[in-house]
Parts: sequence; structure tokens; C-alpha cells
Amino acid sequence: MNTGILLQIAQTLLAILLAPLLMGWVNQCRAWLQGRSAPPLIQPYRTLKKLFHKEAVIAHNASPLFRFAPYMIFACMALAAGLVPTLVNDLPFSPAADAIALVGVFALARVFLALAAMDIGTSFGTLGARREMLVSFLAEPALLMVFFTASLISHSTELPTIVETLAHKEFVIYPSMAFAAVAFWMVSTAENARIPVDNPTTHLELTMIHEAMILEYSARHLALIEWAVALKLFTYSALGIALFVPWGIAPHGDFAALPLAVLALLVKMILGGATLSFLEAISAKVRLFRAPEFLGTAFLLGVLGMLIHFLLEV
Amino acid sequence: MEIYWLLGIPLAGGVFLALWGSRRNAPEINALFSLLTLLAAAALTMRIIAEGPMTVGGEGWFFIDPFNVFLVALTAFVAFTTALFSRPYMRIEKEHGRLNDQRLRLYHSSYQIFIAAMLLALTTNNMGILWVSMEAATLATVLLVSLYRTPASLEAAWKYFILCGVGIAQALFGTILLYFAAEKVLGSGGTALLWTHLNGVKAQLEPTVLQLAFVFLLVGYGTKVGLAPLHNWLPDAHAEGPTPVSAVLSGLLLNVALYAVMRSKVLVDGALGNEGDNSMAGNLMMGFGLLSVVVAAFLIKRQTDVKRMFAYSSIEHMGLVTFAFGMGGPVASFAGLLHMTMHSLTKSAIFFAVGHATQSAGTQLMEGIRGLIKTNPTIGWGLMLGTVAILGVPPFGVFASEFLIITTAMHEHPWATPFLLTALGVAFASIFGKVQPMVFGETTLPRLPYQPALTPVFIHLGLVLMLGLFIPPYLAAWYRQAAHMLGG
Amino acid sequence: MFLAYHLQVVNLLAALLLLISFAMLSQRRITGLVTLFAWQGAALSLSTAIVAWSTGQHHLYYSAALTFILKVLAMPWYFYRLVKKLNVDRDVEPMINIPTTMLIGIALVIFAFNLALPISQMSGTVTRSTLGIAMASVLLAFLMMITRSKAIPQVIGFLAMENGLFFAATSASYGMPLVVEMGVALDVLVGVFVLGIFFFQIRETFDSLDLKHMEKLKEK
Amino acid sequence: MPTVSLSDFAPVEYAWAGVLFWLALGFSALFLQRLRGLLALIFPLGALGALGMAGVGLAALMGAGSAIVLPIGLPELPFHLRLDALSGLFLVLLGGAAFGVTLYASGYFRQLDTARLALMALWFHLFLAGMTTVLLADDAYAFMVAWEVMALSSYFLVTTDHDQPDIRRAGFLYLLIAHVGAVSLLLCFGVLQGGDIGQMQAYTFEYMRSAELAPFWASVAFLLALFGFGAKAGLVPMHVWLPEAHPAAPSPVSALMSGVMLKTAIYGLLRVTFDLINVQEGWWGTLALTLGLVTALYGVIFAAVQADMKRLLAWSSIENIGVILAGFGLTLIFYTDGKGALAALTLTALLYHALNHAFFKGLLFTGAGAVLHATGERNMDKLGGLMRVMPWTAWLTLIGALAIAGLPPLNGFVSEWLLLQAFLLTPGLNQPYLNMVIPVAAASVALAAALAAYVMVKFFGVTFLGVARSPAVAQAHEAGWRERLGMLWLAAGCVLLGLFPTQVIALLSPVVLQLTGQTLVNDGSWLMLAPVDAERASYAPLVFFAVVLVTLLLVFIWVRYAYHGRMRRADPWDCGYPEQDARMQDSAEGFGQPIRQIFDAFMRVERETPDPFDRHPRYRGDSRDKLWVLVYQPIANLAAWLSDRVGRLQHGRIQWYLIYSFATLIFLLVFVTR
Repeated sequence: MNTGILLQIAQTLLAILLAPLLMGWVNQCRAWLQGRSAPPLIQPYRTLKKLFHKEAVIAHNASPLFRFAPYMIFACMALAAGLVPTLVNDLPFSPAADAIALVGVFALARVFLALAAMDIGTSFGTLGARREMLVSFLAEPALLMVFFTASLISHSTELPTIVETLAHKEFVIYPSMAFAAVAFWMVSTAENARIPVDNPTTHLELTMIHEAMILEYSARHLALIEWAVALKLFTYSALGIALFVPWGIAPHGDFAALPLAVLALLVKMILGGATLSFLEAISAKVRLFRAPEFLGTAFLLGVLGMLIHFLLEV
Repeated sequence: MEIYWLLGIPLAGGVFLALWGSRRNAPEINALFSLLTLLAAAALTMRIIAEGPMTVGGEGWFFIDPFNVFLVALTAFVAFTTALFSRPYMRIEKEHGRLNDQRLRLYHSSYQIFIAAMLLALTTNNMGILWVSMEAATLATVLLVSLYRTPASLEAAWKYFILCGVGIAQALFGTILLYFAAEKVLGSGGTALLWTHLNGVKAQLEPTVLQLAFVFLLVGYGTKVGLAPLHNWLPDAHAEGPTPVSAVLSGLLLNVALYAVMRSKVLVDGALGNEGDNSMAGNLMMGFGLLSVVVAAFLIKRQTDVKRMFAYSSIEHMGLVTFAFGMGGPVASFAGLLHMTMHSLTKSAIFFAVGHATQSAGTQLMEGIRGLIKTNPTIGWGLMLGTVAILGVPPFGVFASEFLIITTAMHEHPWATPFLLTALGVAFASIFGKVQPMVFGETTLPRLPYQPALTPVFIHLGLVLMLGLFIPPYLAAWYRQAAHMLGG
Repeated sequence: MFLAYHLQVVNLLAALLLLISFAMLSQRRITGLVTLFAWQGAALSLSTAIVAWSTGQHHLYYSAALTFILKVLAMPWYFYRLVKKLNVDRDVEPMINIPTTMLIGIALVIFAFNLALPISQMSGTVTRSTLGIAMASVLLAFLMMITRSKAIPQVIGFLAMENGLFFAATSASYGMPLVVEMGVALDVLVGVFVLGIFFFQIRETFDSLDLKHMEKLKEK
Repeated sequence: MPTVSLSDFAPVEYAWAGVLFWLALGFSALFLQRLRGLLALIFPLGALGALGMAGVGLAALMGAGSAIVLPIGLPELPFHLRLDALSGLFLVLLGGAAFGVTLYASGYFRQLDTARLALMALWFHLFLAGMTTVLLADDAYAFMVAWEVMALSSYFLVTTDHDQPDIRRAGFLYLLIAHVGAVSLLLCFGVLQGGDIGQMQAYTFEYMRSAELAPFWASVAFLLALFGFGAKAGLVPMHVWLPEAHPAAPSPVSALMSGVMLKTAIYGLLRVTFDLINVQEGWWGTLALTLGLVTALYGVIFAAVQADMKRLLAWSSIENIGVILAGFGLTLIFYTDGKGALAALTLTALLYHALNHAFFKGLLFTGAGAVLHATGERNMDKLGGLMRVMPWTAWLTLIGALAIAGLPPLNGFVSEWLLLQAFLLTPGLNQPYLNMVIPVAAASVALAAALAAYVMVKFFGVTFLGVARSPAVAQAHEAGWRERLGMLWLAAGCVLLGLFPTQVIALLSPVVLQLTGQTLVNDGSWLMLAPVDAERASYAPLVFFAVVLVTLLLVFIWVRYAYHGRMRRADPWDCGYPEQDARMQDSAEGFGQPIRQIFDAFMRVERETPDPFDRHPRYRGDSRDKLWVLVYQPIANLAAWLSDRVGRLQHGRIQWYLIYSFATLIFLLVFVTR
């Protein structure tokens, strides 16, 4: 049990620490694909460090909620990272929240971010919040549907059980998971503010979604949010891995498999980051009002996945 | 003995007021006579409670049983409260110049005679006298309806007279047919039309004749009950007559007419030997009742005149009662009797409130009456609560009877319930939608210059409220016995 | 079996009653109507008297007398006076034209006869066929009330209906109990009295006895 | 001499005593108009009564059922009262929510003039008494009387400000639909009555339980009940009164109506379907599920486009009722399929959600009421920035908003989680078509939940955050201590219900056992909720909450100590355009605009756009319920048309009236002699 808790803490800390690295890797890949010279891999860490040292500038009318939100968001993301089996399966904390609760955690963070964005009362903040909620009201159920498909296969909403069913039991091809995978990719792009739904590097306020919400943040608050964003990307990647390519995650209590798991994770993250940036590079950002259609498709695919499961796999 | 007092007092009152009715204190005398009548009724009621049903006089000219004793008590009671209400009301009408002393004399005298006629109709044992007193009640009220001598009131009275006259003529024909059938069993002579005798031999009466007789009686008395499509006189007469008259017409006369129908139905059911589901009379009554409820509900929707609207509401409720009696069975008959009581009390209370409201607004048009609760809160609340009660919202007693009627209908005659549902819904929407702005909202109405006689309103509503939650055992026992007699 | 002469007379009077009913249906003038009404009353009174004589029911004599006084003398006189006073003896314009009315009337008579047939057959009284006639004249009077658009003819129709009822009461079932008859008679008397008051009120208010003026109260 | 101890009385007697207490309070208010001091005590005393009522409910949940017969009612059919687990649970709900709301009301209404305060106290306590009696009633008559007393008293509460035509209209619509629903319930009881016709005892629930119903009549009864209770609960398309009446009522009343009264309809539905009707058909569940989902989605979509905050909350109530009904449908499906354990799960979920909704909707309405009281504005487009003026209200409302948005670790999440679990367990069903329906249903619930978050961000963000949109906000003040205490109670309810699901579920289990014959087994420890099997699903909110809290603190401390806490205030970023003002924030309408655009098909949008030369350009957009036009307008037109037809029969000519009589006579003669 104690080792379990230690492992849990270790895994969570690892996720927190590695997250900016993944972000750096993705940025690097994208720069390469776009033919730019890439920033160093550890650029995100540098940025964070810089931000933490700066003096915070806050709008006159910012309420306590505004200052509270970054911590809340970061805590939520850390929690989420702890929930997803990245290295070791079935850690002690995972029964505290299953896949549905995970979606809830993401939602909690998002709601706080949106509220914080509305707190100052600038047109950009509210605009960003509205867009964010617009994107999420379709993305969130779509993500749930993806989980449901997996849950129906494994008869569980517990992430460890899902991973165990998919990775450590007899190998079966699940067509439904294919639908789920596509839906998941679409949702992740939206949730992580990537192209084609949002553009993380934009500087044009009117096209922003995520960036518009955090316009008012600076220094440590911004650092926390940026870190949380990286953590979210990491968690999503880990989720994708756990759901669709779970092989390599160490089963519960199997310490021998741990080194292999670390290796597998690294490889999969590297590949995943590259794929993400590749997909980003080949797609164009859609108009805001196309975003619901895009996500609606994701939602539909998720539902289709469930239906396919009932049709073919029961 | 009480029975002679009961009939004698209002008759004497009628004569007295006809002679000296133009005095200043005529309204008080009117109320006094009504009070005495009420006391006589109370005494009679006490006696019935103590001794049970009885026949009185000669070969049994009068017959009091649970069915009519509560109607007698109700009639005397509402007559008394209405007299109380009419005291200030008619004074104001006189001050407004709508009436003079002569007409008030006519009013007070006719009022007493009307009450006497109704009490006679209720207590007589003779189906022929029943007819006579029904006709007398009509005649006594015709001149009351046209009391204001406005063109509209004359027209209303004319229609009332002709339609009810024709109707009642049919009832006479029915009575003749009844006699025709009875004579063969009971022999010709005075006793052949006594209800108690007829009831004793009802199984031997010729069914074909009784069938026809019932049709004529139903059409005849049904006109007075206000059953659709014979109801056309009713809204006019209610709307154009003085409000106290509307109150007693709605609250009492309709009951008495229905009482006559029910007395006939018992005989017919007995003669035809079929009760319950197969009852021809019952089926006819259900049909008429349902039609009245539906027609009245849709007509309520288009009213602009407040008294006219509540007149249609009376048609609706009498239809409901008729429907209940038509269904038969102990619960439905019980409910019908209860509903008669509740409707009388509630509707007269509403008319009292409406009377003051129209006097304060100077118009009977509903768009002219607004925001009563602001200027005359008691009138406003009286009207609001009365309306709520008449619409069958508990805990008022009207709901108790509607509850029993509707659930029984659903259980026994489910085909009828969509009509009932529609009609009750439409009636609710219409009446409430029109009363609400009268009671609530902004207003320019003046405050009433005098103290309105609202005690009767709240006494009635209080009774209705009480009966919705608690029916005294002896009253329940009457209802039950009467329901049993009516074919339960 | 032959009927006794007096009963044959009753049947004859019954036929006369029906004939008068038809005549009233086709009569256009109010004075003519009043005259016919008086004749009808006379036939009624006579037949009641004959029934009283033949059955020995003495109270029917009172009825006959009452009928005679009320319906042959008092009311027609009253109506004549009224018509003169109000000067309303103009032609009556019926709602439905007279031939059609007559046709409907005939249909009604057939209907009434059919209706009364089973009852007549079981009747204990000798004058049993008269019930059908009584019913027919009631219905015809009803029809007349429907077709007339003036107040007085309507009332005469109403009274004619009452005649039919009386005829049913006396001839078909040898009269109702006396109390009832007295009551009925009293009611009719009061009714006519009330009507008289009415006519004046209406005339005063509308300046006419035409029912067309009394169509204001309706559903708009 | 016999001693009387408190334990001699059954819970139901205490509950009835509570009802009488409320009645006495209400009527005494009318006579205390001279004594303002005493009048002010009425509401706090009423709140105490509510607390007691919750206690009685708890006792009933723990103990055995108890029943009494009162000496009032119809002859042979006196009021039967019975307090079993189901009633007990809803009493807890009522008492718990009403305590907070009544406490709040004691402060909220303190500024009313004496006469109005007295009337308010009368109707308020009558309303409470009516709702309680609905829960206690054990015969159809008592039930209906209480049901309508509830409707009537709340009508008078809704029309408190009857000067405004809108409010009168709302009240009218409310009472009308309530009445039609009540008639439908009457018919339902008519079908259900047991025993021989002609016995009044046939109306007691006891007889109804024992009555054998043919499947057809059982279905009729169910449909009537669904209609009748649905009309009260706000089931689409009978929901139209709800978004009108809730905003019209004074806020504590809206809180009570939305939080508690709607639940009485759920109670009734459960009572009738599970307790009174013995036969049960599978398709009822499918129907209820479908209607529930439609209602949920419809409600939340319209909630998203509202600008009036109380109207928004009302629509959100419709959504929640939809979710509860969907749960109800699923329960029926499982139950008829013989899956008792799953039925127990869904029933738990729906009861849990009902309980939750009572607290968070009560909280949100009281919060909105505090804003309304402080600013006099219901329109969110005129609010904003209130967080800085009324922080208590804002933070407490935030808890409610997060809870209703279904965010962990608050209570809304728990019930939603349970419901979604239930959906995932459907593959065991015997009817394949259901297996296909369920994913879609699950998706709809998920969608509704996500949209609810949208709605709540809008509600909270536009009202409390940002910059004040009108001067009304400037004079705003924090709510009084009694209001705050009331809201605090409700917020605490939201938090506690969220953090201790296992305990709550244990509390619910007697009800679940009573209705489905099974209980939900908790596979986890006291900390962890694992309704079926820890392998399948588990949720430990307390751990969850602790971890979030610890992480938050750690991060905070780390940031503080590892770096610094320096902070400077400045103007917000203006994108180079210095003339930013409050009107440039998203308005409520603007925030809902994407939703309006996506779900355009369900709405009738009215727009007023300025032309380019307007000096004072104004934009107005209004999204109306299309069902109003599609369903209610035609009904009204049909009624008007019929009434017109019937009216033509009565055209004033006496000859025609005579013809009617004549024709009737002839017709009847022909009819009887045929």
C-alpha cells in the first residue's frame, strides 16, 4: 500500500514535471514541419521560470476569484494527471475517481478558467469564455462517449480496469474503438486549444479562444495556467495512450515491468507528439461557427462507436 | 306542523309585503320573514333528524325525506342570506335611481312568494302540485327579472317566460301521462299522483307510458334546470335581473327543478325495472348533463358580462350534477347531492360578491371591473375565493363532489371523461382568466360608498370550505339515504 | 262494439280540436287567431263536460266551467281588448310559410298518433284515441309558437298548448285530481295576468310587440 | 395515570403536528397584523418547523412506516396519512430545503408592509403545509386536496406582485396547467380505485394497491399520472408555465417551488407507478425516458438563451426534472426487465438528483433573489460585477452553480455520475432495441450536463463577474444575515451531499428497497462509492476533494515561498482601444447566441436590429418557445373556434330557442320509442 502511494505520488510528479517537455517537443515538431527553426526542447521550462519570477499585474477590478482560479486549474490538472495510468496501472488513488469523474475534473478546471476570464469584464475575456464553453459543451460529451465505448467493452468506468482489459487480456480488435479514437483525436484538439479548433500561437484577439481567456493573466498566475495547459496536453496524451495503445503500462504490483513502462511511455509520447503536430500542420483552423460542427462530428462518432459496440461486439 | 309554518310564513310575507311593501323598512321585513322561514326550516329539519322521513297532512300531501329536507334547509338558508344581501344592495339600486318604491314592493313580495313556491315544490308529495308550484315559482320570478324595465331585462324576462312556460307545459303533459299510468294501478282520484304511493307501486306502472312521461318531464323540468340545449333563457335571465334574484335563481331554482326531475327518475327507473347502467332515464340524464357541461364551458369562454358568465357556470354545474345523478350508484348520487349543495352556496356567494363589484364599477362588463382587491379587498377576496371554489379547487367543497363524480365517471363511463376534462379545462381557463384581472391588478374603481353586505359571502364560503374537509355525520347520513333512494 | 253517442261526440270534439289547431297554424290575423282560440276552448269545455257527465266525476264539471270562463270568455275578451288597445291587429308574418308549416304539422300529427298508439291500446278509458289527438295538438301549438314572430300569437300558441294538455288530462285520463286542476287553472290565470303586464311593458319600451326587437341578448 | 412520552407518537403524528403548526402560523399571521414584532417571528418559527419536519423524515427513513386516520375528510373517507420511507425521504428533502429558504425568507420579506407580510406568511406556510400533506396523504382525496392547496397557495404567492400584467398572466397559466394536471390525476385515481364501486374506501391507497388492473387500464392510469404529474413537474410540452411562474414569484417562493414543489410531482409519480399500480409495462419506461431526455435537452437549450436570471433558472429546473424523469424511465425499464439491482441503482440516482436539485436550485434562486433585492434587476444584461459588492452571495451562489453544472466534488456530480453508470450497465437488458436506444440516451444526458455547465458559466459570469452594466448595480448591497444564513445552509447541503455519497445512499436505501425490492450494495468503504462493484466504477469524493485541496495548498505555498507574492494593479488590456466600457462585455443574449444559432430550429427568434443611422442603437433579441406556437396556440384557437360555433347557436331569436326545445323533444321521443 505504501509503495502504491509512493508510486502514485511519483507518477503524478513525473507527469507534472514531464508535461512542459511534451509541450516543448510538440512545438519543436511543429516548427520543423512548418520549416521554422525550432525553439529548444526545454523552452517551456524557461518560460515558466521567467513567469514565476515576474511581478504579477492584475486589473483593478479583479476579484479574488480571478486570483484563485489559476491554482484551482493547476490542482485540477495535477489531479487528472494522477488519475490516468501512465506508467503503472491501478494505483491507489485511481478508485477515487473514474473516467466520468475525470471528465468532471476537466470540466471543473474549464469552468473556473471561463469564470476567471469573465471576471475582469473586458470584451475579450467574455468572448473567450463564451467560445470556450461553446467548444466544450460538445467536446465534453464526446469525450464521455469515447470513455463509454471503452467502458462498455471492459464493463467498467475505472481507467485501470479499462487498461487492464485492453492491454493485459486477450487481444481483440474492437472496431468501435476506431471510431472512438477518431473522436478522441478531435476532442483533444479542441480541448487543448490546438488547430483546427483553436490556434495556440495566435496573437489576433478576435480569433482566440483559449488565449483570449488568459489575456489578463501574467506572471505566476499565467505560469500556473500555462503549466496546467501543458499538463492537460500530457494527460490527454496519456489518456489516448491508455485507451488506444495501452500495451506497456505496468500491471498493478509488477515492478519488473516498470522500466519497460517508462520506455514505452517515452516512445509513445514522442510518437504521439509528433503525430499531433503533424495533424496540426496539415489542417487549417476552422471558422468558429464550424467548430460546433467539427465537435458535433466528434460527438456523433463517439455515439456511433457505442452503437457499433452494441452491433458487433456484444 | 312545522311544515305549515314553513310554507305559511313566506306566503304571509308575500302578502304582507305586497300590501305594505313600499315602507322604508321593507328590506328588513323581508329579511325578517326569511329568517322566520329559516327557523321553521330548522325546526322541521330537527324534527326529521329526530323522527326520520314522514308524510304530513290529509292523505299525505306533504312528504319529507332525506332528499328534500336538506334542500329545504338549503333553500331557506340561502333565501335568508340573500335577503340579508339584498338589503343594502337594493337600497343602493334605489339610490342609483334604477328602482323605485313600487318596484321594491313588487320585488319583496315576489321574493317571498318565490320562496314559498320553491318550498312547496320541495315538500309536496303530489306530482301535480309539484308542477303547479314550479310554475308558480316561474311566474313569481318573471317580474323580478324584468324589474329594471330596461329593454334588455324585458327581453330576458320574455324569453324566460315563454321558454320556461313551454318547458313547463311539457312537464305538465308528462305529469298527465304519469297520472294516466298511475290511475290504472292506484285508481283515479287524489292519491294517484302522490309520490309516496307511486313509489310504492312503481314496479307495476306501465313502462311505455312512463318512458314517454319521463321524456316530457325531463324536457320540461330540464328547461328549468338549464340543461343544454334548453338552457337559452338562463343566461339572459341571470344577467338582466337584479343580483339577488340571480343568486336565488342560480342557487335555488335550478336545484328545485332538478329535484323534480330526480323524483320522476326514481319512478321511471322503478317502472322500467332497470337501474344503474341500463337505466334509460339515467342515460338520458348523462347525455344531457355532459352536453350541458361542454356547451356551457365553451360559451363561458366568450362572455364579457360577469353575471352572464356565472350563469353559464351554473349551467355547467347543473350539467355535472345531472350527469352524476344519471350515472347513479351510491357514490355518484352522493356526489350529485353534495354538488347541488356546494353549488348553491358557492354560486350565491359569488353573485353576492359580483353584485357589489358591479355596483362599485357601475357596469356588469368585466373589462370595466378591475383591481377589486385594491379598493375593496373584501369584495375582491370574496370573488376570488368564490371563483376558486366554484372552479373546483380544494379544499373547497365543490372539489369534494367533483372528485367523486370524475373518479366515478372514469371508473364507470370512461368515454365521458375526455369531454369532462375538456370542459372543465376550458371553463377553468375562461372563468379564471376573466376573474383574475377583475380582482387583481391596477384599478381606477372607486371605493364602495357603503358597507357591503359581505357576511353572507364569507358565511357561504366558510360553509363550503368546511364541507370540503368535514361533512357532519347527519348530513352525510341524509346524503347517503337520499342517494340510496335515488337508486344507489 | 259501438261507442256510446256521447263518446262519439267526444271523439268528434277531439277531431274538432285538432282541426282548430290546424286552422290556427294557418291563420294570419291575430283577431282570427283569438276567435279560433275561443272556439278551441269551447270544444275543450264541452268535451270535459261530456266526460264528466258520462263518468260521473263531478269535479270535471268544475273544470269544464273553469275552462269555459277562462278560455272562452275571459281570455279571448282580454286579447281582443289588448289587440285593440295596442292596435296590433296586423297580418302575422310567419317565420316559415304557411304551406310548409301545414306539411310539417301533418307530419307531426302522424308522429303523435304513432307515439300514442301503444298507449291508447292499453288505456282503460273509453276515449282512448283522444290521447294521440291531445299530443298532436300540443305539438301543433308548439309549432305555432315557433313560427310566429309577434308576442300575442306566441302567447296564444302557448295557451293553445295548454288546451291540448287539458284535453289530454280530462278526456284521456278523466281528469287530474281537483287540487291539481285548480292549481293549474290558477297558474294559467296568473300567467295570463303577468303576460298582460308584460305586453304593456314591452309595448311601452319597444313601441311594438314584434319579437324582432327582442333579439338583442345573444352571444356576440 | 398514564404517562405520555414523546416516543408514544409515531413519526406521522409528528409530521401532521408540523403541518398543523404551519397552518397555525399562517393563519395567526392574519391576526397579528397589529403586532409587527410577533409577525416578524412567523418566518423563523416556520423555518424551525421545517427543520423539525426534516427530522421527522429522517426518523421515518430509519424506522418503520406509520399511519393515522384523521377525523376530517369525506364521510367514510377520512384523511388517511401514512409516513413510509418514500414519504420520509421527500420530507427530508422538503424540510431541508425549506429550512434554508424559510430562513432566507424571514430576512427577504422583512421590508414588506404589514398587510402584505401577513398575507405572504399565510400563503407561504399554507404552501409548506400543502406540500407536506401531499407527501403524507394515503388516500386519493387527501392527496388531491393537499395537491391543490399546494397549487392554489403557490398561485397566490406567484401573483404577489399582481400589479404587473405579466405576473398575472404567469399566475393564470400556472394555475390553469396545474388544474388540468390535477383533473388528469383525478382521472388516474378514478382508474386506480380499488374494491367495489360504491365504496368510498375504494379511494384509499391501500385499496388501490390491492386492486387488480388489466394491463390496458394500468397503462391508462400510468399515462394519466405521467400527464398530471408531468404538468406539475414541467415535462415538455407541459412546461410552459414554469419559465413564466418562477420568475414572477418572489424569490424564496421560486426557490421553494422549484426546489421542492416540482419534487412532489416526482414523488407522486413514484408513488403511483411503483406503489399503487401493480402491473407494469416496459414501454412506460421507454416513454418516460424519451420524454425526460427531450425535456432535459429542451430545458437546457432554452436556459442558455435566457437573459432574465430567474427565467434561466426556471428553464434549468426543467432540465433537471428531465434528467430525473429520464432516470425514472430507466428505472422502469430495468424494473420490468427483472434487473432489480440496476433498477435500484437508477432509482438511487434519481432520488439523489431530486435531493440535490432541491438544495442547489434553492440556493441559486435565493442567490438570484438576493441580487434582485439588492439591485431591483432580474435582467442579467443590466447586472455584472456583483461579486465585489456582495461577495457572500456570490461565493455561495458559485457553489450552487458549480453543483448544478455537475462538477465534482459537489453534489450534482454524484447523481449524474450514478445515472451515467446506470446507462453503462444497460447491455444486460433483454430487449435489444433498448440497447440501441440507451447510448443515444446516455449521449443526451451527457450533452445536457455539458450544456448545464455552459448555462451556469453564463449565469454566474454575467451576473456576478465583469463590470457593472447599469447604475442599478452601484447601489447594490450585501444580503442581510438571515438571507446569508439561509443560503449558507443550502450551500452546506450541496457540499455535504457531494462529499458523503455513501452515507446519503445508505439513507436512500430504505426507499429503494421499498420500491424495487432491492437495495444498492456499496462495494466500497465508507469513503468510496462503488454502487455495483469496485471493479466497475467507484468514486470517492472526499479523497478527491482532499487531494484537490492538498494540491492546491501545496502549489500555493510552493509558489509563495519559492518565488514571491508581488502584485501590481493596472488597467486591463484594451487592445489599443482605450474607450472600453461595460457594454462591450458579452451580454446575456450575446453569451447565449451560439446556442441560439445551433438550436435555431426549436426557437422562435424575434430580433430587433438597429439601422446604421440610429442615434441610440439598440439591439434586442428574444428567443421564444416554439412549442407555444405549435401546441398551445392551436389548442387555444381550437377552443376559440369551438366556442364561436357554440356561441352561434345562441343568437337571440326566441323562435330558434323554441325550435331547440322542440327538436330535443322530438328527438327524445323518437329515441325512447325506437
